[in-house]
Amino acid sequence: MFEFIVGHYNYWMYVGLMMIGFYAMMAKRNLIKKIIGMNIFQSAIILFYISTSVKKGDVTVPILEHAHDGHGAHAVDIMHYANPLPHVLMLTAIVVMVATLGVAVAVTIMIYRRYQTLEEDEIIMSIRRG
Amino acid sequence: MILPLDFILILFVFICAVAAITIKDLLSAVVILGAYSFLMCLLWTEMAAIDVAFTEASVSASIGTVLMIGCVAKTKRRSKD
Amino acid sequence: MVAQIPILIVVIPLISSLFCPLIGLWRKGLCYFWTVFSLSLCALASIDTLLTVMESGTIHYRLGGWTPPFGIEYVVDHLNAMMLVIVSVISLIVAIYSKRSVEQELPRRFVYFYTVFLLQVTGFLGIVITGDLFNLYVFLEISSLAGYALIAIGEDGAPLATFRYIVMGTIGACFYLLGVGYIYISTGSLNMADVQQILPQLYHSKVVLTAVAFLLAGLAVKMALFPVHVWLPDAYTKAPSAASALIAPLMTKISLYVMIRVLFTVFKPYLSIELLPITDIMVWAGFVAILGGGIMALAQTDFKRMLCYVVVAEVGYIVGGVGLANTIAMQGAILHILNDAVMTIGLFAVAGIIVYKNKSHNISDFHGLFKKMPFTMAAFVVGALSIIGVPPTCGFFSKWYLIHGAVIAEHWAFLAALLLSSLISVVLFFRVIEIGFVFEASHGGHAHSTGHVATIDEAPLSMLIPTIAIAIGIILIGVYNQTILSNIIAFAVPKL
Amino acid sequence: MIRDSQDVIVKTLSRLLVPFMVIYALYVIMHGHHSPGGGFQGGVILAAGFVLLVVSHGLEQTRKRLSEKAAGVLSSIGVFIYAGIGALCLILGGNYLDYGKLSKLLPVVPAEARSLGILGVEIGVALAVMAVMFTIFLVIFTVGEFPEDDRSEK
Amino acid sequence: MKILSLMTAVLVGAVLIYGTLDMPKWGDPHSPANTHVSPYYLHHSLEHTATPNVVTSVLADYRGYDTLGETTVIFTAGMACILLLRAGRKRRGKGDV
Repeated sequence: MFEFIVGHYNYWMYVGLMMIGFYAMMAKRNLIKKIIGMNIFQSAIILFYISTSVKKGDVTVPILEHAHDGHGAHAVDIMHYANPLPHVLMLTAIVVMVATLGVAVAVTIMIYRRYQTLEEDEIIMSIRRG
Repeated sequence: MILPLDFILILFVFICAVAAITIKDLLSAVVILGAYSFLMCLLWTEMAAIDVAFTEASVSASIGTVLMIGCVAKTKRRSKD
Repeated sequence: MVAQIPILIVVIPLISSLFCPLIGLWRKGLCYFWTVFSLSLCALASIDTLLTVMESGTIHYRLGGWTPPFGIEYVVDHLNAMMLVIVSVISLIVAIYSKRSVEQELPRRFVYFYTVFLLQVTGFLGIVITGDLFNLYVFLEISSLAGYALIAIGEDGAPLATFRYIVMGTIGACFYLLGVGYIYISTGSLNMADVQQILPQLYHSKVVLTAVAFLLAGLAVKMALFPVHVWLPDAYTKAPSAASALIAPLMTKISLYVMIRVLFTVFKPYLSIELLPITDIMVWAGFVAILGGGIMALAQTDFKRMLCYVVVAEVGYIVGGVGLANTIAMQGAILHILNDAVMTIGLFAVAGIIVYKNKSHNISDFHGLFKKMPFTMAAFVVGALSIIGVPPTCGFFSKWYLIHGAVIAEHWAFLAALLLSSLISVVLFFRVIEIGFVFEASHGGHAHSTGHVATIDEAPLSMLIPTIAIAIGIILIGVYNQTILSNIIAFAVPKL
Repeated sequence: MIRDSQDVIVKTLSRLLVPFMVIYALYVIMHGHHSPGGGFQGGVILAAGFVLLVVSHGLEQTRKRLSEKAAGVLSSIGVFIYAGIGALCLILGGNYLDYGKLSKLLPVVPAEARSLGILGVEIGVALAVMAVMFTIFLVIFTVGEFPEDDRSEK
Repeated sequence: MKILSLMTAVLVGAVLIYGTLDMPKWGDPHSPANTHVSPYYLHHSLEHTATPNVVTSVLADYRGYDTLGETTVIFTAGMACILLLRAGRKRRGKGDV
């Protein structure tokens, strides 16, 4: 049981982090708060992916050593390097995150210039009033 | 990967995440979000994902924070929740 | 060189979108012709791909020359190829149609509108053609970001609708990403065919169960299935007419395509039919969506908003049809993807023309439109009849197969929903037709007293010809549905 | 919104810092094969250099070095370098993005050609990312500097 | 509203945690994710691409098409921002773009 918890507690941490972001995205009225929640949510997912690439033991970054001599004559001990594939995927996801952030910020500024407020309920009120 | 360090970093990440969504001053919230990104980046360095950590440090913690600060500067600093 | 044609489908709109702002620096007007030119090349390439697939079966294309589980692979089978043709041809038609409308609604944003338009099409085609789970996510994000931008420049209130769309869309995309992550952690692969090979031993694992749930939940948000459709009506109503004519028919259909792909290619069909009650849930979700969308549509006074709820109801048709899980219903569902894309674009094109001439999309402003723009309204009537499901039009046939499938599956509630939905559509569209036609006839005297009425006349040819072409297409697809069915869709249906 | 800083210390320090940032960014781009880094990181650091320039020396000074129009052109060119290298492989008879076929043009073995292809791609990515990040920054920070946009006229 | 959101968030979290119960242990070097595809990259990166940094070689070569998509995402974001906030604007004196 203890073994199980040690092996899985960190997944639960990430899920908790994700849910903080998810809650902020849905419950907060302020648009910038929603964007902050979005950011937290996405980076927690990235953390989850990265944690799949971890190998316990004597592990280093996935940059091969002894690269200077010859053309890959060395047999690479894969247990010695972290799994590179999730890293690659998450590089993409980080960039997607920042791109979404840029567009969301631009839309937020458009909304503010039209309604002079960032609270969602006030915006809806001012739309109702015409 | 060192377990106590991992624990401490995750604790800080949690504190930053909760603080970022509860603080009413938006500029502080955004800066705390920058701190959150930076702690995330430390966490990834510690998990041997050095490229991801570098990207997060340069993309999310710097440019992302700058964009958010721009957004707050162009709009309002106070929020109701 | 012939073997390289599948890649051109995505790369042509991508590269031409890069040149679009550069051309815009020189001549603004050329952007339009550039867009039409590149999209017609793209449509030719996709039609060629469809013909190749029909002749020689599934095409595999290895990007970078790497073998599949290690590199990214394109897999084009009958379903893919059909979707590619739908997407590229419809975007070509919208591109031709959009010129006058964009000039009127967004005069200063002409250049960048077409740049983002091309990127949107790139995203759609990339989603459809790929055989890799993560690559699909990347292109999903391209199309979402471009869609946010195209919607946000619409009329008053569009930015708020877009913001909600961004929040919902990000939730949907992130759920999809989470689902892919759960699949990755339990299989270690991202290639769809490879995952299908590995997964069957793991079907009882909780990880895979959660992965299915999250993939489908994310896609349900993207396709606007009834309870989570809330972002759709606002966003598509407020968008500029050219943008809504592009996004409304395609975005939901592509998410539906991805759903079929996930259910029957990534997972084996028996998972969702026998092991888990996914298909039963889908039929009921479709039932709720058809009725919910129909009833909400009845309550609208805004033409575009009404069409949006019709789209929500049509999503229910397809989800329910896939959920019935027999060959006939599945054929009906896939045929309905084609038909619905064509019908929706026809109706949104008519709405765009009316906005262009009438400056309003409120139904009560439609008085006497039949007399003023007879061709447009003829196209509208064809589209409306198709949505209702009247025989010579294509909507009848797919609905027929769906009903047939429901009878085979003995799912009477869904059958009742299908029939009721036709009835609701009759009420919906005859209300519009009545205002546009009958009202004018009873007040015949008004037609002679020309005044402000004279300003509204038939639409310009660049808008009218695509609209008429779509109306003719609706009837042609209806007449030749047997050919399409036996040559393409019969092979596209997943082996159950 | 953005005024140039009147502080001598800020101006001098940033004048000293910016060249080093650019050099470091180029190092990150070029040395991505052997150390962490690559196009994205380097491109963002380049953009950060321009952001620092805007903050310390003001918009007009920065526009002289990289105008908005040039940034737009650069972003197109950056993505085009990437897609173009892919298309070049297509023309040389390989599949799309098959850099090994570049060995027909370059006097190296296919493995080295792939390495060089990666370098070319990274440069394209860096240009695109730099230009786009700078553009987004400028767009957001200069809202409202010009006369009203067409939305508020209605 | 807040209670509803909290309940949704907790529900989603519960489903996610339910999914993690069957996952391989954290840091297990023999989990499928670490043994199926990724060893190929570590073994062959030097031989195929002459690039010691495996992340770079996978990013730009093995999965280069993803990176092309990613660059396109960035480009789309830039064009979207220009379309939203810049393009509709009147330039002082000059003609508009």
